[in-house]
Amino acid sequence: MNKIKTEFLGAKVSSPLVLPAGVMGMSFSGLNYCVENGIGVVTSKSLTLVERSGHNGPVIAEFEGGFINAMGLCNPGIVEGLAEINEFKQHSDTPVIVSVFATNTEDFIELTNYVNKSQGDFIELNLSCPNVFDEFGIPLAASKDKVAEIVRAVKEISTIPVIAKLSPNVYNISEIALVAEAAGADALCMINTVGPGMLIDKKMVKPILSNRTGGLSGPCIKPIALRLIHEVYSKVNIPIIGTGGVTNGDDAIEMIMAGSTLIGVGTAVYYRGIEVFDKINQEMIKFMDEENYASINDLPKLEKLK
Amino acid sequence: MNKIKTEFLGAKVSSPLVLPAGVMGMSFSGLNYCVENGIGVVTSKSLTLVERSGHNGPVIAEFEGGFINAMGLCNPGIVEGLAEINEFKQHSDTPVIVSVFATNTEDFIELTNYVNKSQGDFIELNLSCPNVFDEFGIPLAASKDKVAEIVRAVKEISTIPVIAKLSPNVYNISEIALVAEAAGADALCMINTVGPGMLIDKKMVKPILSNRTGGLSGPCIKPIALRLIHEVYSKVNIPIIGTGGVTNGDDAIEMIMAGSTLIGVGTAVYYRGIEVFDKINQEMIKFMDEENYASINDLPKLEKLK
Amino acid sequence: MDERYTLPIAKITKETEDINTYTFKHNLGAKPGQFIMLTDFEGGEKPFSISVCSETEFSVTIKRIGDFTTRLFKKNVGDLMSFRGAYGSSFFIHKKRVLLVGGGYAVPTFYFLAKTLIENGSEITLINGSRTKSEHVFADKFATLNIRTINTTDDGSFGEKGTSVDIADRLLEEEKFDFVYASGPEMMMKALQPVISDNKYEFLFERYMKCAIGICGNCTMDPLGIRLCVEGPVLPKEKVEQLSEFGKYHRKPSGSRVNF
Amino acid sequence: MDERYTLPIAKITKETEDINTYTFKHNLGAKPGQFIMLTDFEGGEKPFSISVCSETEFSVTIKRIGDFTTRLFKKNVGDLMSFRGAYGSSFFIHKKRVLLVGGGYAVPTFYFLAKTLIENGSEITLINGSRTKSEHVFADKFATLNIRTINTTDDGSFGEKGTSVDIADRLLEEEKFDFVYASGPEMMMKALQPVISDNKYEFLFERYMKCAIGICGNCTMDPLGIRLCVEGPVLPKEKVEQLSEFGKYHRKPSGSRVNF
Ligand SMILES: Cc1cc2nc3c(=O)[nH]c(=O)nc-3n(C[C@H](O)[C@H](O)[C@H](O)COP(=O)(O)OP(=O)(O)OC[C@H]3O[C@@H](n4cnc5c(N)ncnc54)[C@H](O)[C@@H]3O)c2cc1C
Ligand SMILES: Cc1cc2nc3c(=O)[nH]c(=O)nc-3n(C[C@H](O)[C@H](O)[C@H](O)COP(=O)(O)OP(=O)(O)OC[C@H]3O[C@@H](n4cnc5c(N)ncnc54)[C@H](O)[C@@H]3O)c2cc1C
Ligand SMILES: Cc1cc2nc3c(=O)[nH]c(=O)nc-3n(C[C@H](O)[C@H](O)[C@H](O)COP(=O)(O)O)c2cc1C
Ligand SMILES: Cc1cc2nc3c(=O)[nH]c(=O)nc-3n(C[C@H](O)[C@H](O)[C@H](O)COP(=O)(O)O)c2cc1C
Ligand code: FES
Ligand code: FES
Repeated sequence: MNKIKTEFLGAKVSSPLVLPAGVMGMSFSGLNYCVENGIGVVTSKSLTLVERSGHNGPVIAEFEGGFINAMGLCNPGIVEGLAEINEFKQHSDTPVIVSVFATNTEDFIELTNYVNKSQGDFIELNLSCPNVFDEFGIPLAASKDKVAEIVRAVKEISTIPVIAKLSPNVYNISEIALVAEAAGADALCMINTVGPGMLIDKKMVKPILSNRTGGLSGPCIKPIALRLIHEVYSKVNIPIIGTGGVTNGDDAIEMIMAGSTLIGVGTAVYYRGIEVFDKINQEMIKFMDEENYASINDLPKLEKLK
Repeated sequence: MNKIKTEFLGAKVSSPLVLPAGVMGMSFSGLNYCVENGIGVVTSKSLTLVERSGHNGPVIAEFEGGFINAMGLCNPGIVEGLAEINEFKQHSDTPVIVSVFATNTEDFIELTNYVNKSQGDFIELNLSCPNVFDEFGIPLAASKDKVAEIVRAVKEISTIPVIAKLSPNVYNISEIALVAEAAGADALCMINTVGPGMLIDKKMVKPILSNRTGGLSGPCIKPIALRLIHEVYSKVNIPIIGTGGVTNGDDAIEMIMAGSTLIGVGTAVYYRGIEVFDKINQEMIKFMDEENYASINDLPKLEKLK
Repeated sequence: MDERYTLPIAKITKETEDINTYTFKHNLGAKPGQFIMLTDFEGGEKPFSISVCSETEFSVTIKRIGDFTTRLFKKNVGDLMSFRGAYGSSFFIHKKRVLLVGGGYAVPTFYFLAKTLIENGSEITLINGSRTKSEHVFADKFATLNIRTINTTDDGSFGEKGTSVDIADRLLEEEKFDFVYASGPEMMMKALQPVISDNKYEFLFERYMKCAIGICGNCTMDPLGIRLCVEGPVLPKEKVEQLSEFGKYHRKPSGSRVNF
Repeated sequence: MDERYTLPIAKITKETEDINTYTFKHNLGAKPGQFIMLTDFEGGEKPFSISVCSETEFSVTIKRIGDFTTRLFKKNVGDLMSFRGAYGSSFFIHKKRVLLVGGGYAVPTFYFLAKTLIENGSEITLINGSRTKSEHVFADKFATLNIRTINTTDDGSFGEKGTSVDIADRLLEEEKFDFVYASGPEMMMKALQPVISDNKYEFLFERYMKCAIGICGNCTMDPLGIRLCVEGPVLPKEKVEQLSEFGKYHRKPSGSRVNF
């Protein structure tokens, strides 16, 4: 397991695998369960200032190659959410990313003030939830100005490193990434779910999700994630948490080669069980053994784009 | 088979299934082979003023749920391309959509002048190819102004109905669709491939496609197509050729319910063989039999969005 | 693939004022203790245990509680409903002398369990408890099975007087059982736990569920983090004994804790 | 899934000045007549017929023609190459008296075919033709098989003098064959066609390929529209007889027609 030890913004991590926001991140115990199964870093569910019940069910539906989901940012609110994280930290020294969601700079600042007082190791700005269009409109991550403004404001007051989570649904991902970097982001997490998409029940002639639409996750978004990560990696100098469709060791290796430092593993928990993290760890080690790489940090990257 | 007969912009079609641009559309014989296998309308490969060899191979790569491809708009040029269509028309009265690609209004006008002199039944403006970024930049379909300008210019001179093919990779699809409609588009075709995406060979540390990136097609893009079609259907009054991931009769029915009049079937030719069109025709009929719909035109649509 | 089926309600059986059984013609292939996620696409998708299951049909027995179930109670035979599943863990099939301790709307799932146990040659004693006669369910159905059933109500209006736990306590003093199953209100199971502390057992739990496929994390149980929709809803003694939230709190749709 | 494998070249065998055989350690599970798509990720992915195929390795025998093959000829053992397949139709395995008519770099695929025919008890006559001795391939390999082989060169520098078609013409006047296979330059097959018009036969064709999975349409054959990468590259007599483009034209990467 030494082969897969690495560092992220100064923190030592036992595996490059990250539990991304919204997956198993509701409770201290859910996070801990993933640690027991081999994850290196955990992310909380995206926390908002006020408690949210999220969308009515169905909140998730499968199709070939992935899922659409629209949880609707359900979370107990920043105070209770941070209490879960602090409880988690009592039992584990695994680094925690606190994901927060808001729709304006003031709220992000308020959230950051709370996070500063918690035991979270990193703060992640969810600028890219595609499932609250009706409520909040197009994700902030689609606008360079808003990304710049929010990242700068949070960075100014945050006592821990700041991660910006980007949306895949834009044509100018590297511009947005550069803006986030310039505004002080210490790292990027990409990608959030794709689309969104819709599925229909053809007998009842209704959208399956009660929110009508939901973002795509799972194996089928991997090519999109790899493309965007590589483009951003070619331009920025901050580390990337590459997330989207990683289901096995091969996927994880590809993510690193595209330019990721850490690798998110979300929907794969469905495909391969909670053991998926240990399995991917082992599969990465197997690849490194076969190809004679001594450490995950020795894995080569794709040539950068000009 | 009477159940699936329908009309499209005044033309009678034996099946709502359309062969989309770029699939089996290189030669008159390729188009004809699809007709023999049950397709209702065929589309040519996107034709450009000057012959193009397209990208070097590999031009296509599979992942779970679909393919990425970057053919690079290979085509014999508008003159030879239209000759193939005319040859096709000698043997078949199946309606033909002539897909054309250009990067500016003048070229689209020139292409239209050629198409006017051919036996093509419809002209489709490919405003949305995601695989020639390096050469031509972001697809025209991402800009309302360009869509308006080109559609208007072509509509003015075209002697046959004009179809605008839209890109899925935008946040404001209905605005773009409305602009196309206002500029005179008689129908819309959506969606072109998604992303684009990238896949990596982890032993050679190289992108698999020689173009590095390629648009996503196949089952995994269906939710995105359904969502976009439904949004556009809710706003426009022109028919939609719903395309993207349709692989079986259920998918086709969902496309219609989302708001499509005709349904494109492309990548599914790989998954289920050239017989896929007949199979989908039969599957649609089976569903209509079971649910007591007398005609494809009786299938209900999702409630429109406000 | 996580398949979804949309079918007409084939039969509605009124069990009590507030409890109906809904039957669908479908070969679900479930195991006792598993559940489905049911929706009408009008907002809300909820977990329900399977109470009857054969190769041609299955049923869920549902108590009217909130928005979703109230709407469900207005549906008629022939109305379409959509479901996915079956999900979750199932009861261990113990082939010897077993005791089933049930309460309220959670008892009917024992019908499916009992049928399976009978096929496997188990010797079954069932305690079917409820608050009062008008809330008692499935007594007739259990009567058709050749098992020992003790009906009980808190107020004695039907069967014996007392809670299921009272009866279990008495039985366990007099007799030996190889395995105990419990399904009912969490506080009932909490009360039962010390009574059966020398026995092997399994409890069927309920927690708010959203995805039901083990990714959203809404149904994790502290401090283990196990997901009630995957590792549960049936949990064995070893797990139950470690649960700090058992009988104390559960989580709302937001993930916020509420005490019982 | 359309699997892709990236492996080191295990062996390079120089056959002639311009023809090499490349061997990979991989159980391809191909049938005779099928092809792979080969790439080095430096631009270009090209179809090549399988010349040798066992459970532990397979080979492709390649003529240096243009950009891709020129680059390939500079590679060394151990260099990585990537391939997908095997794709396409395969030769019908006729178990009686068969005649194999081959020319140039397209002959080696008959080695794989001959081995399979032998296993099936066929009685094989092979015409291995080329322009001149220095371009003749696989004579040694075929010699190791217990089959009747007639080597022939246009200039008589190796084996008999004459084209493969000349030899086939002579043989067919004297003998009866139950099935004829041809693999070689299209004009050779075109010349062969009238000679074998009374026989059952299959021809292996080459057309420019891009996707190799039957969707891009670059390899369709007029006027049938069949795709050489799926319904071909091996086509039976009934199909060949209907092809209007046979021996006349093929299509460039753009789809534009070029005459032979
Ligand atoms: C595995 C499992 C099996 C179940 N089997 C059955 C069954 O067979 N029959 C049956 O009638 N019910 C069963 N339930 C409970 C059922 O899912 C809820 O009663 C139902 O979701 C209520 O929906 P509603 O919209 O009508 O009420 P709501 O308005 O959602 O709820 C009303 C009240 O019940 C609480 N509540 C709702 N769902 C749950 C839950 N899952 N856990 C704890 N509290 C909850 C809410 O917090 C609220 O206080 C089961 C639950 C689970 C988790
Ligand atoms: C099913 C099939 C099996 C094949 N098997 C073999 C084999 O076993 N050994 C072998 O050496 N070659 C084989 N070929 C041909 C081989 O694919 C080409 O020689 C190769 O692609 C040339 O690549 P290049 O980049 O070196 O040359 P290019 O620069 O691409 O081509 C040089 C010339 O050859 C023509 N050409 C290239 N490919 C084809 C083609 N597929 N059909 C017709 N003309 C073409 C070009 O138009 C050009 O004129 C096969 C082709 C097919 C379709
Ligand atoms: C059920 C579910 C809930 C999610 N919730 C959040 C969230 O609250 N905040 C966020 O930033 N991303 C959220 N995501 C997106 C994931 O963090 C991740 O970016 C995405 O799922 C792609 O990774 P995957 O394919 O490995 O799942 C959610 C994804 C899923 C499937
Ligand atoms: C190999 C291939 C080539 C394509 N070429 C074109 C093209 O030339 N012009 C165009 O408008 N769309 C092209 N497309 C997009 C398709 O027309 C279609 O919009 C897309 O593939 C989604 O449908 P599908 O999932 O059924 O394949 C191509 C798609 C594929 C797979
Ligand atoms: S309901 Fe989502 S993890 Fe159990
Ligand atoms: S090469 Fe694409 S169809 Fe044959």
